[in-house]
Amino acid sequence: MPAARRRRAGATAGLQTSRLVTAHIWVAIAAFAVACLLGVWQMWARSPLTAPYHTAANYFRSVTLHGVSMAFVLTTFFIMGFGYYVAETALKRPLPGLGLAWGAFWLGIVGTLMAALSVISGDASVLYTFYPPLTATPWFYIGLVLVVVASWIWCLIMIFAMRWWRADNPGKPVPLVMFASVANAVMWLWTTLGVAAELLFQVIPAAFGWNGMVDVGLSRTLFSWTLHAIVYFWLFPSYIAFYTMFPRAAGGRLYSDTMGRLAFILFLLYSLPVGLHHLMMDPEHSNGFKFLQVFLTALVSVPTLLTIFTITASAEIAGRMRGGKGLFGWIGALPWDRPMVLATGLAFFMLFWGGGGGLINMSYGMNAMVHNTSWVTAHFHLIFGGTVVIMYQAICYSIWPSLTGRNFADQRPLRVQLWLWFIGMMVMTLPWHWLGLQGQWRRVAAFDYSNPLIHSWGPWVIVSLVGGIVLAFSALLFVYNLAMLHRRGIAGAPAAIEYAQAVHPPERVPSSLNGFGLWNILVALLMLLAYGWPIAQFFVYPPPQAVVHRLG
Amino acid sequence: MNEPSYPAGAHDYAGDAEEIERLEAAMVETPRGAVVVSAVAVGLLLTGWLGLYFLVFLPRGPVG
Amino acid sequence: MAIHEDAILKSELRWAAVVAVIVAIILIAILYAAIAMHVNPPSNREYVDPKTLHLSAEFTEANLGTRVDPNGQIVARVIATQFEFVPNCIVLPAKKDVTIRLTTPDVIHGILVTGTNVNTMIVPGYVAQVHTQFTKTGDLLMPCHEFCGLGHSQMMATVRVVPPEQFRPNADGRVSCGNRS
Amino acid sequence: MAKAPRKRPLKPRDESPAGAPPEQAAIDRPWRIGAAAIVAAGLAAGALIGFVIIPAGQKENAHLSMGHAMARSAGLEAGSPAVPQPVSTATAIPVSTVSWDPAIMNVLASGNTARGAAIAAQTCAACHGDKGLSQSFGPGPVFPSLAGQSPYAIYKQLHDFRSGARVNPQMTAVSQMLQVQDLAAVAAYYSAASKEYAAIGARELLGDAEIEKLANEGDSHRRLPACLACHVNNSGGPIETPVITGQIEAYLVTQLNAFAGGTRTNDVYGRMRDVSKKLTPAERAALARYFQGTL
Repeated sequence: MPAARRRRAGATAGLQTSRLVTAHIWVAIAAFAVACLLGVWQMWARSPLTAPYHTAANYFRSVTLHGVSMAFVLTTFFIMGFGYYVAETALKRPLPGLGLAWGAFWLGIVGTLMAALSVISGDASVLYTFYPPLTATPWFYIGLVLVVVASWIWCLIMIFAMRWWRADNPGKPVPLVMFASVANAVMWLWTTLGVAAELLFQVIPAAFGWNGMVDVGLSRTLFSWTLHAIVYFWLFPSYIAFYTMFPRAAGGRLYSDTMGRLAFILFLLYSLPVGLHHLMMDPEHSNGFKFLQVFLTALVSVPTLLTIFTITASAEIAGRMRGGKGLFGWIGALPWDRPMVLATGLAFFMLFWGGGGGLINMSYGMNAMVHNTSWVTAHFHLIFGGTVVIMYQAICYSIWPSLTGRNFADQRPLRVQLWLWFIGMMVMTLPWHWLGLQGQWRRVAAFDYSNPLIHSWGPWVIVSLVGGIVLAFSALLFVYNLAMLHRRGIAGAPAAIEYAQAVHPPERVPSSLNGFGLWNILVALLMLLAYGWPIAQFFVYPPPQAVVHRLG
Repeated sequence: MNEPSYPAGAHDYAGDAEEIERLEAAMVETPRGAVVVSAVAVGLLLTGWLGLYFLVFLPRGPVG
Repeated sequence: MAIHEDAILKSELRWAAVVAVIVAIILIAILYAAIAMHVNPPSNREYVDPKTLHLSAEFTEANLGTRVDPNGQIVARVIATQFEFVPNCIVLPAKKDVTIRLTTPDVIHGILVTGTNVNTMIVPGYVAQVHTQFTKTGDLLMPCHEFCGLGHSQMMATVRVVPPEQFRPNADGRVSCGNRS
Repeated sequence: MAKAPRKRPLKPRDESPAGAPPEQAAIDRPWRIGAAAIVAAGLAAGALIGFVIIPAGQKENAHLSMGHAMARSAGLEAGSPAVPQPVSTATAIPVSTVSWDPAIMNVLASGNTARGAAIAAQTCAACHGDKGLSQSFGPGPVFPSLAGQSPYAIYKQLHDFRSGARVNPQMTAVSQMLQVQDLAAVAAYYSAASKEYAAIGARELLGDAEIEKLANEGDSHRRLPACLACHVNNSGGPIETPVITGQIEAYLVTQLNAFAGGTRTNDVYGRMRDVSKKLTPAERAALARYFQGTL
């Protein structure tokens, strides 16, 4: 690949994938920066203050671009780039299919541009959830499909990288970091089936005008198939960092390698058959299936609760190895000045709030208290911004030296950036929880502040706007920190990062913890029972269809 | 394309004797602190959940 | 090594037991609300054709709003359409079982009533239905809470919850915001 | 069974699933059995509570048998297992009898046909213009332009004239002479004249900032959506909404006043009656002027 061989003078990266990884992650970061700035404007527009360019059309265009950039572009490109990095550095051998990986990258770029231009032109203001019968220009959806196809190529490269390594190293455990990355690839293939079916069989034909009607219940159900697991797709790199990067950065060991494998397997199993909890308030599903999926959702909280303990114990090992004593002395002994350690601490704090909000959301009838209010917006911003993005930032800080061949001269701007991100996120989302409980609803361009109830929300909306401004500053500082390393860092960085070692490094593991054959069968069983009838009902008792409403 | 070289068996990293000693010393107490910290965190989580359940959700009336 | 691998796994298993207890407590609380208070997410699964909704009997314009049905059930029927609710204001009594039935002729909408647990999506093709008892009185907001098009932000209705003694249906069983005494 | 011996697999069977040596497969057996048992037990517990225990606990309140309560909770019958289902005794009094059945949708989507053009030339062009551009700006009789409208918008009004849902002596007579399929064909013909519509161009901007804001942003306080949230093609609003930019001012203001005064009632669910009543007479006039000048 010419693109792979062209190398900026001065960069001394030793990795074969360094250009590939850097290209992916810079695309992710560009989308992220744009989305952060749009987010600030959206909060300004919703506040009692007067925002420029504030029309309904502009607002929903902006929300769509914000959602698509954050949820589809930032995440997919980051995960692909980080996955390639892991495949090369964990397996210690060249990535198979480097040319194919570049092909997938350009496919993703084409898709991203198609979707972005559709949104900017105003022909796709349907938000990133694009619920039919509102329908955008077909090019918006085709762009998204291309991004998904690019990610499928990534999945195959990851799976084969692991299989071929295992064939050459019989009996050896796949390194945890690679096992987890491939778990994400396997889960993503399952995850995208729902939205791919919705787009290919329902939405794109409707957008082209081949179908004048659409079965809305079916489309929402297929989207829900994807909607929960996609969040775990985004979260996987964060958990990978918790298990395989944080303990090393803190100067200790991972408490248990087996628990790490189990946690990732539980995510693979239980993040899929739970999507109906997004449709808890929908009239097209019965309460029995909703409860079944609530029950399975309760099980998907288990790996996170297990992770809290395993990672805290790993932190305790590091703290004690650094001389911390007593029941809590190890906390202070941790090297909080290192970005990965700081980010992990802040991420867990935000995960506490975001996960707690999630426990409320999933609680069956209790979902009615908060559904489609700002509470939900706060919940997923804490999960996404608080746990996903802050760990992406920490991962970037960890791997950037090995990608550029340069070390950070000064870690202070890195810490400042992470702290600002944390403060901004808490200041923005805590008022949203409060407003959501009072009934402030989502996805509106403007509020009537002359209404007495809404009037009392005004000050809190302004507080959250301040949080948003802090976040935007942090995002720009993040871009600056990484961009500067390409030019100004200290030469002589290590060629690759080392991943954390467990207290007892596994010598051999059961086949089930070294591959995904068993788990794929169990996922199929879970999906069959959790989604079988909820999808089949639309074909057995076809509901009346709705007329397609074109927007753009 | 120049093939990068990878240190052989680097993922079998074991640490030096001094580090193993510190690790063994650390493992004497671990995970007592982690149990307490995680238990407090999860306890607060459950308290918050029950608080919203009893103080907000139930008083707002039944739905179905 | 000072601590054996089995000891680590044992501590993890103990922690898993703690996790199981916490999850169980939450599920039991949910079940208590479901069985003792009949709380369910609104899951009506009743079909209605959005294309001929305005030709239907139940959702004909004259039948919208609050009515005490002949069997004594208090039912408010509301249409959510781009970009308003019809009617724009409904009257319901506090501390009595009431049912709100909503549907749409066009796209997906949704409602909540501020300060209550009333919440449902309104999906074309279905009658969304919420049963509840209001625990306080006053004018509550009922906004559309799902993006339904460019006029979404202005789509809002009022729920007027009155004390039971002020809820006076006319001869036909109907109560509207206009004729409140 | 007699079968040709298959080619030996490249690897012995017991090395799969992960290409692992046999001893690894041995330590794997308890994992496979345990994992399958735990997953199955979880599913069974969730299903038992969701499909049996919850409906059993709720059926009394809804006066249901166990069978019906379970059928409701499993999605085989409509309604919640917890509460009785209301019954309606109302009769239908529709304000418009137009509905979007697939046969009509197909004709409307078929575009400019010879049949549509023939009817238009014979019946409509005299007042509405050859390609749907009316030249009657008032005073005197005012005929709206049809060019640029969606076929759904034109068909809806023609059908309402024909059924009596909307009253206009001339149009009622004309539309009753035609069959429903003809209405659709002529609607499709005029909607195809988008070039003629675009050629109108912006006439002259007439409106102050306040009116422009009302048209583009609406007024949250009065719960008034922006006019342009619906009244442009492909706005995502109701499909039968007409385009009003470039439309003749006198026509627009007459219709707004008719909606507000209750003399025109063929808008399904009273969407325009409600909006027009919220507007002051001055605003109605100003908006009509604004939209004639805007494209």
